[in-house]
Amino acid sequence: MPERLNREAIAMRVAKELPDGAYVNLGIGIPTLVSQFVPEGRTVAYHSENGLLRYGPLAAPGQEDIDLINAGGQFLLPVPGMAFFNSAEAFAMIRGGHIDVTVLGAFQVSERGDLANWMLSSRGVGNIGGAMDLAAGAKRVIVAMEHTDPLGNPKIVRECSYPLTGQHCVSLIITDVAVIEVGAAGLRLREIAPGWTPEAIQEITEPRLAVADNVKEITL
Amino acid sequence: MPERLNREAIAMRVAKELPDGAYVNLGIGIPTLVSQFVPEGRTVAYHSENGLLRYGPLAAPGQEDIDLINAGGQFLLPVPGMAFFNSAEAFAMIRGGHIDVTVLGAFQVSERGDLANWMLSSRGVGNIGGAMDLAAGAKRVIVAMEHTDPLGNPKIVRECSYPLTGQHCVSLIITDVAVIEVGAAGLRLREIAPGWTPEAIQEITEPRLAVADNVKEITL
Amino acid sequence: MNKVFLSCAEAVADVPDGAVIMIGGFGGAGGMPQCLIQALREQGAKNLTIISNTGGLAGFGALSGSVTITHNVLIESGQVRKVVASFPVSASPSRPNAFEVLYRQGKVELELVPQGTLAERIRAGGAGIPAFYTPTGVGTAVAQGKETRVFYGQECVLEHALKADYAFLRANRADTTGNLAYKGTSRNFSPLMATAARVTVAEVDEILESGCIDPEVVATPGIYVKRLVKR
Amino acid sequence: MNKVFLSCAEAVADVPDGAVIMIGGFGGAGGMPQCLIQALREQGAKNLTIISNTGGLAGFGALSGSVTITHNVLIESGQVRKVVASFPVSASPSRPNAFEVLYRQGKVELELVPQGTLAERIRAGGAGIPAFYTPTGVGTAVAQGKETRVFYGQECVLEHALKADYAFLRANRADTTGNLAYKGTSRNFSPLMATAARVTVAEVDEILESGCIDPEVVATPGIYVKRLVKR
Repeated sequence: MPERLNREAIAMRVAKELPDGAYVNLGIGIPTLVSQFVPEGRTVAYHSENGLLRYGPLAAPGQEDIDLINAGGQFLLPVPGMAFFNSAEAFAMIRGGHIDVTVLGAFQVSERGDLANWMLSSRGVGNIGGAMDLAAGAKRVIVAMEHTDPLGNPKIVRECSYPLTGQHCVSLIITDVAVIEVGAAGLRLREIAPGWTPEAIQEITEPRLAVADNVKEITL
Repeated sequence: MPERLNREAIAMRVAKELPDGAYVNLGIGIPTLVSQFVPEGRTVAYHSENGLLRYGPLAAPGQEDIDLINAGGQFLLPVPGMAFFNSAEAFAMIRGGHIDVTVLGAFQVSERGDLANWMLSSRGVGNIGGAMDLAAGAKRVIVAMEHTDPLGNPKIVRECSYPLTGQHCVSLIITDVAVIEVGAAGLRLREIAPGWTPEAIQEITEPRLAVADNVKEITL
Repeated sequence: MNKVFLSCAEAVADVPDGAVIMIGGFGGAGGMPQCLIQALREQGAKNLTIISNTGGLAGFGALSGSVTITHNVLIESGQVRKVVASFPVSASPSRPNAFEVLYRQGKVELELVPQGTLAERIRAGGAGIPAFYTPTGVGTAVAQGKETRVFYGQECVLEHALKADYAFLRANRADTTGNLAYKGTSRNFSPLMATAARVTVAEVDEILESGCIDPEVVATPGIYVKRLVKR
Repeated sequence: MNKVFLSCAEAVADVPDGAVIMIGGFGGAGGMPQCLIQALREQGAKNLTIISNTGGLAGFGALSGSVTITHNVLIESGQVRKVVASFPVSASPSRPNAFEVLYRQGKVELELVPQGTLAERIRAGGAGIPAFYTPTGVGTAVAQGKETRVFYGQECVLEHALKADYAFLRANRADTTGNLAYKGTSRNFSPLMATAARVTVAEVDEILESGCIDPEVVATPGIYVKRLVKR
């Protein structure tokens, strides 16, 4: 099998999807890595659902301030133009359609764009956090994840078997082997990792993938 | 006919109803006069629905600041402990039951405590402002008004003929001749102005008044 | 992503006929986007729906000797088809405002809304809440024809979110990212309207560099503001 | 009307068994009323319902080497009957928190709520809005058994207000009238919870004279705060 992109490379590919001036909420995991790869010349403002708009990079040890964290509990550095607000306001921004893009991790995505990312059925209890609000409210939901689970099972499926986070909410799936668009007609393979073929990707994907005419190699 | 209380005297009688530590919203007209008569030793915090908690006395000419007004458009002086907020928050305080007392003017009050104070039917159009929210949301609604209209008609009526501001919302009516409690069993005359008799007050009141056993003279 | 416009005329140039416009302020000078209103009067868009606390008053909260431009001037000029307000007419029947005169002539429509319900409907529009229940107005004219329902023994009426094409606000100061801070009681409806319009335009006394407003004082985060103009 | 209490023990002394308590903070040290929680552990009230963003985490957002007291300690001690939260368990299944352990033993109940819905339900509780519609959670487990309705082509679920007997908050500073100001991201749920409880108790770093907090920075006006205690 050809090589897969590592987590940083997935994040780099996601970063190219963020337009200049966008307001963006990044989930925990691979999505958190995205901010360091935004192409030069583009300014992106990050939103954190614990009540923060615009923030700087992660704080190094010794610089931490318990009053400046992101929703994942990581310490941040301040940045000019920040604004603080309460949680109702933070989610008014999300639910009200003011967040241009959210990037979320996933356990599964269905061919209709259903998202499952809050609970592994085996655990029986899980954390929703802000994921359902982001799935329902952000203008564009991008999923960033590995293409298959640790056992090699497809994570892009016909129907999610894990509990749903949102219905018909995902627009774009960026994995370690492919970029796949979710449309009314189903899934459409747009980009593939170096060395991979559409057939090899179809093999580790449960629903049928339409292959875009101009399918091309992922560049970072 | 014996004399009636003037507007200031009505306001003085109302002021005695405000307990120490109360959060109070005063409507336009006689209610606005109440704040200057609060008995010594009591601290009352005033709320204004344009986004202000705690305020000082009216500003004298030359001291006006367009950014510090009450809901009636009068200029105020600042006071320590003020807080500013938006209109949704201002009405969350009202609707959420955080305002202990509101004092409102009225065109009519019914024997069940219905309030009509926003539109004279003859005008055909009127201003609701914050009155419906205050009627529905304040813990206690006190009406301060003249007992009869300029033509001598009772303003305390069986059924309001003017459009309603709220249903079953008034607890106490303080007029230029009487203090009347609104209870489940109807109206109860508690105090009368000097020189007046319960019979004389009943004569200018449409619904039947029960007379309290300990009915007494209004003192200021 | 430059948000700074050089003139009010430029900032309102694309307002089309039929637009729904929220106008901040409580009624008087404080918080009233006077320059944007004047520019819209000159721009001339027609058939507007105005959502604002008042129906356009001339002398409310006015300093003696001063003139406040309010949406009154848009109503006078016949640019307004409908007003959504809690306080549509002047306090004194003997001095009717332009709205009252045109309303009696059937030339402008009114949706009368209790002030707290107006604020909450605008907030809901910005927060993605399509509808909510409130006890305000039950049993009165404003609840007529609306669904009611009892919660915890209290009858409530179902009210729907309000949204707009434009919001015109006045704030005290902005930074270049669009963060706004207000002064005193001039905040009122403006932070709510900023969230509920497709294009929010703020008229401000000062436009500062990013970082020059204390992040604890920002009452309208820049995400809500598309256009800034110094008055 | 003195609001200042001399100790956390005094400020929580009257919490009865069965009380519903909102606890501010996002999960970690910032905004967590650690001293009030510790006092409630010592006070010993039982059968509590806790409404908070998390189910009590030990190490979230923690400075290395520091220990944060959260409602985790109330759950460990068996004082809690029910948790209402968006983030009830630890991020890592291999290190379950006290809530997860007791939940699996059937000793504590869970009402799992999306975080934005949790915030909005608390705000609604404080604002006198008994219920509202939201698109969040439609088609998922959190909408099961709830009424849904389509608005403008979008399916929404009806959610109800949350209220509490007590709210325990941590703020940065207070004045003697009860006005509170927060710092940075430690604001989160606290201003909402302050509005939705019968008795709001704030643990603060400083209690200042009335007038020492800029009225533009007050995020919780004093009307919502019954008790203050310096930590």
